[in-house]
Amino acid sequence: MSLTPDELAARVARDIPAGAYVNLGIGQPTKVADHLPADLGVVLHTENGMLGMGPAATGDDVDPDLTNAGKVPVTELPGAAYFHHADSFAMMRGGHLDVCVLGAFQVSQHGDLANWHTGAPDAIPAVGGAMDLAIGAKQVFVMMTLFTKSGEPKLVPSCGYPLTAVACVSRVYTDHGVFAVGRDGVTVLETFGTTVGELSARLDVELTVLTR
Amino acid sequence: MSLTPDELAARVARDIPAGAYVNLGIGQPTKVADHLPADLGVVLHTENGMLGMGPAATGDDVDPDLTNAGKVPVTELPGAAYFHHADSFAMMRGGHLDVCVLGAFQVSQHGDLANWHTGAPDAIPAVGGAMDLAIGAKQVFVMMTLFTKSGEPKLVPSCGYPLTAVACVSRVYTDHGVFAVGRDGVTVLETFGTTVGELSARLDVELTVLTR
Amino acid sequence: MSRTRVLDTVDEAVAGVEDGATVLVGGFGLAGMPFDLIDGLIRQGAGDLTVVSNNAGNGDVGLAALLRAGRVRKVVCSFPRQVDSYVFDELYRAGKVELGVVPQGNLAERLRAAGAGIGAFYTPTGAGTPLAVGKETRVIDGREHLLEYPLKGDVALIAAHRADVLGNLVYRKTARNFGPVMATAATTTIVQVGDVVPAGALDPEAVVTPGIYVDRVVRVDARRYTVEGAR
Amino acid sequence: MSRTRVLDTVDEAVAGVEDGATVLVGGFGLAGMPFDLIDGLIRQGAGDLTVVSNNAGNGDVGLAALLRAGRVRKVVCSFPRQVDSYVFDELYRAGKVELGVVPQGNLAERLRAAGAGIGAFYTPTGAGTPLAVGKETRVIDGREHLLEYPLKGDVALIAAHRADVLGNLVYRKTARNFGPVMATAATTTIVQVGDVVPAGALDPEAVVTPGIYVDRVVRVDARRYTVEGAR
Repeated sequence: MSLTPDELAARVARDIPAGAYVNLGIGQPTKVADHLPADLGVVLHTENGMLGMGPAATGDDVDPDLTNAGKVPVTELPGAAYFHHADSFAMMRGGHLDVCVLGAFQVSQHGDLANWHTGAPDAIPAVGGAMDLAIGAKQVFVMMTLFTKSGEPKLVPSCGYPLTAVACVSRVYTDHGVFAVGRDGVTVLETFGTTVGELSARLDVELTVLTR
Repeated sequence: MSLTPDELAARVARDIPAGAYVNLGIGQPTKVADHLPADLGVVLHTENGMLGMGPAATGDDVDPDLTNAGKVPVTELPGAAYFHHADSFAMMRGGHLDVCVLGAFQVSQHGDLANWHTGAPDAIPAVGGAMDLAIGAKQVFVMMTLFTKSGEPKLVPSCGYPLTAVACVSRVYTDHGVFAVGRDGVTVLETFGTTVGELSARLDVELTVLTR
Repeated sequence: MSRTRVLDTVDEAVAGVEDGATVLVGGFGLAGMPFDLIDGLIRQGAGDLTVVSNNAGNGDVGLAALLRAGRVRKVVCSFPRQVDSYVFDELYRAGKVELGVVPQGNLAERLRAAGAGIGAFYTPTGAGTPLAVGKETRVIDGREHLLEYPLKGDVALIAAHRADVLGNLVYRKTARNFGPVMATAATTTIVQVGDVVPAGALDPEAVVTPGIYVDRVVRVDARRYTVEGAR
Repeated sequence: MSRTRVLDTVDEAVAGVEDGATVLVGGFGLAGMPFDLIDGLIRQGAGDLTVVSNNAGNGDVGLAALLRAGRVRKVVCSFPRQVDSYVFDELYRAGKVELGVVPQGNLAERLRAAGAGIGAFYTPTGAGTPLAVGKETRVIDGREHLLEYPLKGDVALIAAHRADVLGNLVYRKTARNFGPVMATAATTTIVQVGDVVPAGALDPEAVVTPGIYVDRVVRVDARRYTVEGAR
């Protein structure tokens, strides 16, 4: 069986090291937080100026001065710290975050990322912090469906969509499998309800399999 | 009569506008603070990370964690703020200080400043914040004796000593007179116990006099 | 007294903004958005503005209201497109407002550079992407960087939590965001706060924006706002 | 738990510093100088070090003691020459230690750039002076600038006032100085503090160095020091 979005979030969470400083992108990646046990000591960063972000706020805890990068009200954990935008992005660009989890339209076999613009001529361009996150974290994990709704592969030889950053992604977590990408191309680390052979037939990239 | 160091400090203080943010360099310029009336609202900056610096600390007020740029223990005034070194020098370099008062070995007629190095081959070079202060403040005032102990002029056609910064000084306050320097050369604004003619005879720069 | 002036009304605080000015507007979405100052700017009447802000307005309030009033020639921001950015979307599609998109970290760093007297800087963010087109590049330590220049404002409009009479500011939670860097980057920095306290009432160790960066302060009543908009 | 480790002894805190390392040492004169960590580094034994600090030691303590112990190959600083820098002076004149002089603001900004992932930056400080020799220049807005590169450390030794168990730091008065930028610029940041408190005990609005920049923390007893030296 391929993974549900929730199962995928749990799978990504399993690869986040104890005590890591992590930024979770807007959308699906946000769900990874629900699968990080509190005793793992992961510290969440939000680009709008905070370390030690807690879960989404509800009821009386909603504070319009305290939101995540997606403008959703969140909470503060003990040991949190606030800082301004230049300091927040210095933290990202300077390589201090251990892991960043992002969504994507496409990832290339060498780790190029396209996640900010579909290239549609009438789309209003909006990049936010995507380019800064992509170049900054020690490891960039992408979390996405492996295929579009119409069945096109999103793990590709080279991105057709406008790039967010070059050679920045190290791991791609999808509903059908987990892949390492980079200089040596694509390595299949795990498959879900499918086989490397089946994936090979549907993808235009060469797949390497780890032999133990 | 030429001015005593204390009278010179008082003369510089008279040209500091109400409410100005001011950095006073190490040495003689520090004395300017003694002549700034409290109700003038001048806020003193020290390069080692503080606005709202008060007078030198004495007795029980001495706190080794609170010093000025000369490492002399100082005090804190109400409304003070502390910041780190990169922020402190951003404030200087960014042109936010209204006035900076510095000592000098030499100032050129066009406002070049030499105040960090005598050029002596055996001197240990040490620049500190001099170059940053010289290029940063909206106005750089120099406070010095007009002549060396051996009678050599310190207001010169061009500096013989290694430069601190180019074309940065606007006013030169000396025991014998006050001068404006810059693109148009030297203008005498005031003399103390001497005349423009006498100064002209002792200096190698052309002196312009303001006519009213 | 310092150069900072504490004013009685928003209208005094925003007086003198000129047509064609570049206005830095704090806030990330609604958090930290200076609603009262923007409303004052609409009343004040300056037009043909270039607005630098992270977003391009939400709902019908704040920046969206300024856009709706037709005062903005160009928006420089990182993320104009939001669920409730319909005012900007409509003006942009009608060709009535220009857009400059800047990656968020480059936006923040360019504002900091303007305040810090940095002439230009090399950043890896954006290299190899469509936003690098036309920019000077340099490979440093094997990595491609773009050369980015300071982004300076004529005016900054900022919301902070509390000021003292010298203009020292503290912020509240993630409403801090762009306020501190914008305060350093504008010729005239105008701040709305919930509270003005005497000199000495703020902890000097916890001041975020020193008063040297603040020209005008005005106290405004707390306004409730939600992710759906201010009211 | 975060990655920050709170250790019991100074010797554990400074373990593993390698010969030839670049060590960033906080402090401005004596204020903020990490005396206990430096003493620990002397016991630890690493040599051939490049030390980056604002000064080159005062009296016989701290950095001066490290210099006296013969562990330092080169000092990069803004102001080596002080009334009580006789240890450095003697070694320098004897050709036993190299010196790199950097204007103080460029030093701070180069450290910040290292921490902030800035590839290089243009600064007006130093242009047209002997310290510009060999540096790339560029005229920006009619003003000459120098191109300056990041200054990164293998290790930073810093003194702060208080830490929480996550490594969040606050400083005290002008002892803050280079600590916050050095913490961001080193691979391993080691901090001595007077006090370690539980998570949640520091005001999140007033944290100066977030724990993400801090690798090791050790509590040390307060030491009295004066402008004449620590004792």
